[in-house]
Amino acid sequence: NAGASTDGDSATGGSGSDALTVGLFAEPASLDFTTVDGAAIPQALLDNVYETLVTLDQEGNIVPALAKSYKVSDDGLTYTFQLQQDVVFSNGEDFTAADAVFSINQVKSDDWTISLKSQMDVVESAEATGDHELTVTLSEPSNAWLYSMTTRIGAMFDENGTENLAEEAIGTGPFVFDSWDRGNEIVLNRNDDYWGEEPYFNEVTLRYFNDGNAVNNAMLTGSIDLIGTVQAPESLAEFEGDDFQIIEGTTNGEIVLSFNNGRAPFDDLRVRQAARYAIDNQALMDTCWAGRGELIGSMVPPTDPWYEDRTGDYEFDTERAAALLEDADATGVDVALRLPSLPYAVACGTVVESMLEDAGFNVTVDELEFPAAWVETVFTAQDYDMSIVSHVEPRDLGNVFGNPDYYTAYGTPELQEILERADRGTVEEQTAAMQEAALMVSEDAAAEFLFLLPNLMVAEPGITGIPTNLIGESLELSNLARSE
Amino acid sequence: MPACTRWAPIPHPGMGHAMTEPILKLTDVRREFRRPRTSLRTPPPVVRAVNGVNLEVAPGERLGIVGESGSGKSTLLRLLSGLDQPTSGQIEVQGRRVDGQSSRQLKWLRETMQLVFQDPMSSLDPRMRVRDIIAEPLVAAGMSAAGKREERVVTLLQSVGLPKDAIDRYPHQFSGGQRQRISVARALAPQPKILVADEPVSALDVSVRAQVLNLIDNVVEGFDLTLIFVSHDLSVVRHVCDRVAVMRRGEFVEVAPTEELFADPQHAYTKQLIAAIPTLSAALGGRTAAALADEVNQQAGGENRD
Amino acid sequence: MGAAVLSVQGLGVATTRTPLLADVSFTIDSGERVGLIGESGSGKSLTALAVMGLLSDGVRANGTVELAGHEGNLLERPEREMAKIRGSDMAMIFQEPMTALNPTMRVGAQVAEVMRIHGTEPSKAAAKSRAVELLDSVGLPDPANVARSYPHQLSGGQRQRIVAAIALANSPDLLICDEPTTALDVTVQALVLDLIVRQAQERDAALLFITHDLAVVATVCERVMVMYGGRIVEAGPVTEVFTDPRHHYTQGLLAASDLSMPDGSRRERRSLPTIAGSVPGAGHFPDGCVFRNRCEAATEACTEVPTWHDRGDGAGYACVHPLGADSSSGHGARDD
Amino acid sequence: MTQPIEQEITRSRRRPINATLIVGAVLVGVIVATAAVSLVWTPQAPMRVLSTEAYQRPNAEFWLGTDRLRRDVFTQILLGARTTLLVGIVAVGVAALIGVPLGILAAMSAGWFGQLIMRSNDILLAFPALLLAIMFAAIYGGSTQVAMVAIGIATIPSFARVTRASALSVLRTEYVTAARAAGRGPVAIAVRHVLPNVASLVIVQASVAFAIAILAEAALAYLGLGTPTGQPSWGRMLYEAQSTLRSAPHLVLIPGIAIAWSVLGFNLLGDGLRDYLDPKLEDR
Amino acid sequence: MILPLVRRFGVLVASVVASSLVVFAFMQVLPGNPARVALGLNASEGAVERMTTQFGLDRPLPVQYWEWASGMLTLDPGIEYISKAAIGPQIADRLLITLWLVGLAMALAVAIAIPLGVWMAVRHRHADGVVLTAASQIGVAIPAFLAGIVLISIFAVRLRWVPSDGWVAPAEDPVLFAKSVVLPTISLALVQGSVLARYVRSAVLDVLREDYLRTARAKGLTPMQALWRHGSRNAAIPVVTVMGLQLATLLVGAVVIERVFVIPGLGSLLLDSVSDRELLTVQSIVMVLVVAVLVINFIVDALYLMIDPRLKTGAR
Ligand SMILES: Nc1ncnc2c1ncn2[C@@H]1O[C@H](COP(=O)(O)OP(=O)(O)OP(=O)(O)O)[C@@H](O)[C@H]1O
Ligand SMILES: Nc1ncnc2c1ncn2[C@@H]1O[C@H](COP(=O)(O)OP(=O)(O)OP(=O)(O)O)[C@@H](O)[C@H]1O
Ligand SMILES: [Mg+2]
Ligand SMILES: [Mg+2]
Repeated sequence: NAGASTDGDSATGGSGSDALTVGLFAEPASLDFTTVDGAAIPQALLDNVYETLVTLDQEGNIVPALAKSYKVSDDGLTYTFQLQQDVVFSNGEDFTAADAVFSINQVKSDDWTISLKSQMDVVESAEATGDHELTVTLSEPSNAWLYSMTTRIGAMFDENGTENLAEEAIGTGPFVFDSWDRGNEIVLNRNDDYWGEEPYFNEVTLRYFNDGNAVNNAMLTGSIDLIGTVQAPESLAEFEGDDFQIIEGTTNGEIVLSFNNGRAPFDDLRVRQAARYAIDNQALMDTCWAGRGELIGSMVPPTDPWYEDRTGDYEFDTERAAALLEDADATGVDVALRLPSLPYAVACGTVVESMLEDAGFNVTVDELEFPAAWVETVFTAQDYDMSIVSHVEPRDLGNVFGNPDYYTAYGTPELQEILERADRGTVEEQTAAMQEAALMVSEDAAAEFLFLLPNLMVAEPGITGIPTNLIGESLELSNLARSE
Repeated sequence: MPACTRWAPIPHPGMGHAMTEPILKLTDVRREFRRPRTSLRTPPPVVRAVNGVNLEVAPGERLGIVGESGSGKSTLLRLLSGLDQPTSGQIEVQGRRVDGQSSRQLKWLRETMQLVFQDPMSSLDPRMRVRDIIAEPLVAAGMSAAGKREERVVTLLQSVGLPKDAIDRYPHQFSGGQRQRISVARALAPQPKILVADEPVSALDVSVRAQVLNLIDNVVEGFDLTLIFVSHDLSVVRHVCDRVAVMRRGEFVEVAPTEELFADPQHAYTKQLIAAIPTLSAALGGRTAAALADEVNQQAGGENRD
Repeated sequence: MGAAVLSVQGLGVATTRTPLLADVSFTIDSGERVGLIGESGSGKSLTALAVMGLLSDGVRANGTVELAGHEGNLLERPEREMAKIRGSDMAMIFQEPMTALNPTMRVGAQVAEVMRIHGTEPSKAAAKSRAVELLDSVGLPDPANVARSYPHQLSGGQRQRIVAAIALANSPDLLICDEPTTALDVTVQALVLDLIVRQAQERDAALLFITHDLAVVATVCERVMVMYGGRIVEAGPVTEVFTDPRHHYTQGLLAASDLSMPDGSRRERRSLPTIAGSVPGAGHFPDGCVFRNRCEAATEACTEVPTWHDRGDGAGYACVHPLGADSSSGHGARDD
Repeated sequence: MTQPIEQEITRSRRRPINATLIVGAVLVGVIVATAAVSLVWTPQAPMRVLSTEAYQRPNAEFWLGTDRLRRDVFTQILLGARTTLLVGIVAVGVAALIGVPLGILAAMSAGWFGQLIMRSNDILLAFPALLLAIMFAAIYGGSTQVAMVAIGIATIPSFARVTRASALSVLRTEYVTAARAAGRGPVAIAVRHVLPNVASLVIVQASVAFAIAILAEAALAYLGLGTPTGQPSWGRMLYEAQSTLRSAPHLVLIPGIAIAWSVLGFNLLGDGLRDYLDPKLEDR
Repeated sequence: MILPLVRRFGVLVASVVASSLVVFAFMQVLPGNPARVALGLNASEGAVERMTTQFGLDRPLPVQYWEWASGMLTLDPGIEYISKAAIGPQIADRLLITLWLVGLAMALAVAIAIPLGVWMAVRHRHADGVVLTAASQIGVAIPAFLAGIVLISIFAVRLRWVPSDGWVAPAEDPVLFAKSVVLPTISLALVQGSVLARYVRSAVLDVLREDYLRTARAKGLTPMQALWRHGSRNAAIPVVTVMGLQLATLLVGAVVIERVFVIPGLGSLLLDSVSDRELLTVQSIVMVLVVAVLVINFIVDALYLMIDPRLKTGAR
């Protein structure tokens, strides 16, 4: 596994009997990410148990993993992967090109049901052109496809290892799934037959919590060694000092104040602009997320190659917002802000409510249980005016704004055209087009981009190899070590 | 005071007196209560609270019913006042049937017969003013004019010897004897023909008991009522009533004019009851507890039980 | 008659706010049967409870209570020592046989318990068999079976016999009965009265018998004390007090309670003599003579607490305008 | 028949007003006053994020400080009193309005109908408030309204039970027999005799149920199933402040005290009323 | 004694059946096709349909009810929509944890409440009794979760005596078990103990007023002896009722404490299942809780029969 580690200290790995406990938030309901959506499963299993052909490094570059190397044909339609030899699944089966073909075809089959599977639609065929050589043919050039192969879509399964995906995970990764004590923890063991560098920790326990406070307490009392994602940044002060290390990096999670572009009042550009002007992003982030995070201004995190600082597009200006509202004849308009019951959304929602009301909106806040109620009302039925969600999927501008049927009800033809262009073009063309797209969603005020969710972690002082940025779907555990 | 001679006594056939129509007539009245089952094998026990009672009461008569606790006195009263239905038998008041009637059909009975109860504490609703308590039968009878009701209540208060200003007070502001007066006033409100009293003085002190007995005597006399008076105290019944029915285990074991009953009790149980009454005169005359018990035992002929 | 078993001097009982009993004094000799009568609320039960040391929390007694065989004032004894005396040297039968017994305990065990507490029977088994004997002696048929019953399975009279058996178990020197037959039917009352008198006589116990029924007290007792408003207003031999009362209250009670003529025949139905008004609640009695607000003879002089006119032998009265005072020559008080 | 009646009649019901009752009434009175004040005045705009520092300790401008979202705590406490009372009133109202008539009905209808009511009641009793609220929240989402209705429904059985037991004893009294003998129909008896005489017990029950409802609402808010964000609720405040318990303890302490205060107030009021209204203690 | 027990058992069975209908009906009201929720954001219609048929969600309701109800009887109500895990064993595992918690809390509550309540009653006219009574009032007024949060802050975070979260099975490590369970138990027991103590107090006060207690003292027992020998059984009658109700409250109230202390009990499973829309699981858990409450009520009734001889013979 070629992922970069922040410290080069992982040489100690492979021999100890040390164990690590990581505190995480929101337990998965199943171990099967082929049918169950949500970030929790890949967070735990991807890159740790399941591996992909290619993966992301900390800077967001695609680097080899199970594929030693790959080649793209000039027309961008054929990818040839040279696979690692001597890779064994935890059920003892060898990893071969046949498994890779099987895995890719699975995604295209009905066995996968999650929405992300559509990213595999572009694949025309996958063939084992050798024991360890895989050839994938696309129906059209797509930059997004290889990137998506770094996500769960690209996870490699054993042909005989998918019987009980919900409760068991069989992969090639540095860790072997050991057990899942529902409602409590998932235990991973070091894979002693790992083809790459063996991890330091003999056993990693992922403990699941339901609220930020409990995780903090667990950390403070030493019952966990690492908080995977801090959910109560206001409490970070407790960890300052020598007793703990605080890691602050970035993620892919753009916290978006989404508008329902498909219906009044947010079908009116002026109203959307008013809402954007009304938000003082810095003050908001300071208040609801303790000043942790990064202002972005559009749907692109700084780790993406086409990132540009768009924070100046709608500089905070309440008067201007009020004037725009006035202009749209929408002063005092009633808007329903429907929040998922998640810490950042609830905290930011209150601040957003106050800021919008200052500008002349009349906001009603509803808190919907996440996921079920929120998905039902906001996402599926699109019965909302505004919501606040962190979109954590990598490179998701297209997902969120490129589809008129998506809950944002945006997806203008112009934007779709740009996105298509980006996907097909060369790296340079892609970057330029994506910058164009980001500019468009920002200027057209398709949504208000509150800030980028930081990757906040707290760890015991001796823990090394903690991934600073959380830009993929996984929480990589293999580089973690303890130095004393 | 002509009460003693005025009424035509004892509706026994062959008494020779021209009998007026009885105001109250009971024919073979029975009431059974089913107790909850205690075992799967044996049938649920049945309590025969009233077990075949026959009775006729003439207008103006004062009938006493005596018997020990649990003999069925209260049950009988509930039956004849239409508050409970007999298991079998017939009850007639002024020639009209009481049994088997719905409470709506018994409206007339409410205006004909009224009750006074034992417990001066619980027979008056503690949350009601005296005004409303006494007026209740009037309201039930459909007297809607508040002014007229009030007038009547004041008159009634006077006739039971309570001051006018008692009207705005609550029951707990009265002593036991006064409460029984209020009960009597309430009973008199619809101008009934029959007054039914269930142990009206058993819970009272002797001094107050005398007051209430005098009051009952006066109103029965003054309003020309027929009185059914239940008590376990033979001496009280003897004082108040013209005729006495002795009740035991749901049955009348003996019915006789008061003096006859005392002078010459026929039934062993009656004898036993009479013998058991401790009297001051007898005691001062030297009757000890042992003598009293002896007499009771003698009359009982060994069948004594608690 | 024997020596004084119980001697009560100047007994007073009061809550923090209201005096309930004042200046109650009397003695009872062994084998003597003394009645305490009065209307409801006159303080009869309080007197009994004060003697037993069973007053409820918040009510305090003063004065002296002495029991033969025990040095000093019982009122000053600690609870532990009083517990030793209760049930062995003095015992009490309560008014309500329904509630005086523990509903969740077999009656035999309840009788046996009193003997085990005081160690009169060496073992549990002995106490049990003694309990059955006792039940037999208080006239319960099939005592072995009764012993195994729970109180609710027994009739009122049977229960009262059990209560009596408990009180008599350790042959107390002093037996206090608080209205033991009020809740019972007359026939049963006769038998229970007989039982109590007989058992007290057998043990030569002093008997304090509380009732509000004059006929009952006349049947059971030799001497009677009339209580009203927390004071003893008259006392003396039964025949004397009931035939020749001095106090207007006693006379009122007598007049109102007897519904038959002195010869036992029926009284002509006419207005019964009554005592005007009714017994006030605790703390609402007038000062001076407690009876004066109901008394026809009351005058200004009655605002002072009347002195006790001792007629000797525990007899006497407290009235400023005594009835028949002129006719009484030998005894009587001439202390004014 | 002249009697010296006066002196006795004037003996009026002098019930001892006990200390418990006074303390309870004062505590509850403060809550009610607080809620009333909040209707006309709050020190800061309701639930508004202010342009000031977060986590302020109590000071002259913000009497109870500010919370993490820079809202005035005192304002929230004032408004929260309203929510608390509302929850209590609606929950207890629902429970009493349904439970009391059911209890009376069950008591007055002997036989299978009364049995049916009480058995259904027992089944409802098997759904404790929190369980019912969780089920309701699953359907309708968490909100104050859902919470109070759920708590109310779950409280019905206790009202029905208390009412039935007490109505049964009222129905056994002689004054009810007297009313029946006077010709009063069942409705009149229920309204004129039973209801007034069970009222005192119902009132006691209500104040205890009030306290329970307040605690239940707080628990629901804690679980995220009660009052949603942006609306004033003491339970919610507690929930939001717990992560800064050690750095800003006043944010936990203040709503905590407010909840305890009102629960204590209603419990004491209930206890006090029980003693005050207890007929056994009348005329002492 | 047998007949009333049989009768009560009949009522229990009928209540269980009736409440299962209520629970089932209730769950049908829930909006949203569980299959769609389970499959996530943009699942295809085909997938939703396949899952709908797989779980038989399109069959008539009576069939679905019967399937579920008979499954409950055999302790196998089915499998979860999302995880496909069997529901029965999961509930069993979690229930065991909750029962430990509730059992210990109840035991502690009783251990606190009975001496305290008796003390408060016996000394109710004295300063110490009044102070204790006031203290118990405050104990009642503090929400259990607040107590939990504060206890964690002091004993886990500050003093580090015990962990702040987690669950260790007693068989696994008794010491750790004891440590992990002590704070949750105390938080639960504090409130319930205070409530119970108040009921004990009033039951004892009532008993102290009883005539038979005076009889017992007249026999020569000291007040405490009389209370112990004659009062305890009688005072137990109302207290047992309250304890039954409290057990029921605790069983569900443990949800909150399980949240605070991150204990994987039945309550946590219920909340998780609600937010995942695992309806079958929710339905089954609710049913288990309801049956538990009904069984507790039945046991309370049975205890009555044992304590109070008046009920055995059908008198009263
Ligand atoms: N509703 C009822 N259900 C069952 N049994 C009853 C009912 N009412 C009365 N009984 C029984 O009927 C018998 C007669 O009772 P009743 O009340 O008529 O007696 P009583 O002569 O009035 O007694 P007391 O002097 O105690 O008032 C008793 O054994 C009683 O237990
Ligand atoms: N613990 C107490 N606190 C206050 N007042 C009390 C207490 N106990 C009794 N009293 C009052 O003292 C007075 C006398 O009571 P007591 O019980 O001695 O009367 P009694 O003569 O035995 O009457 P009864 O015939 O009804 O038994 C009553 O007015 C009663 O209310
Ligand atoms: Mg009767
Ligand atoms: Mg008495």
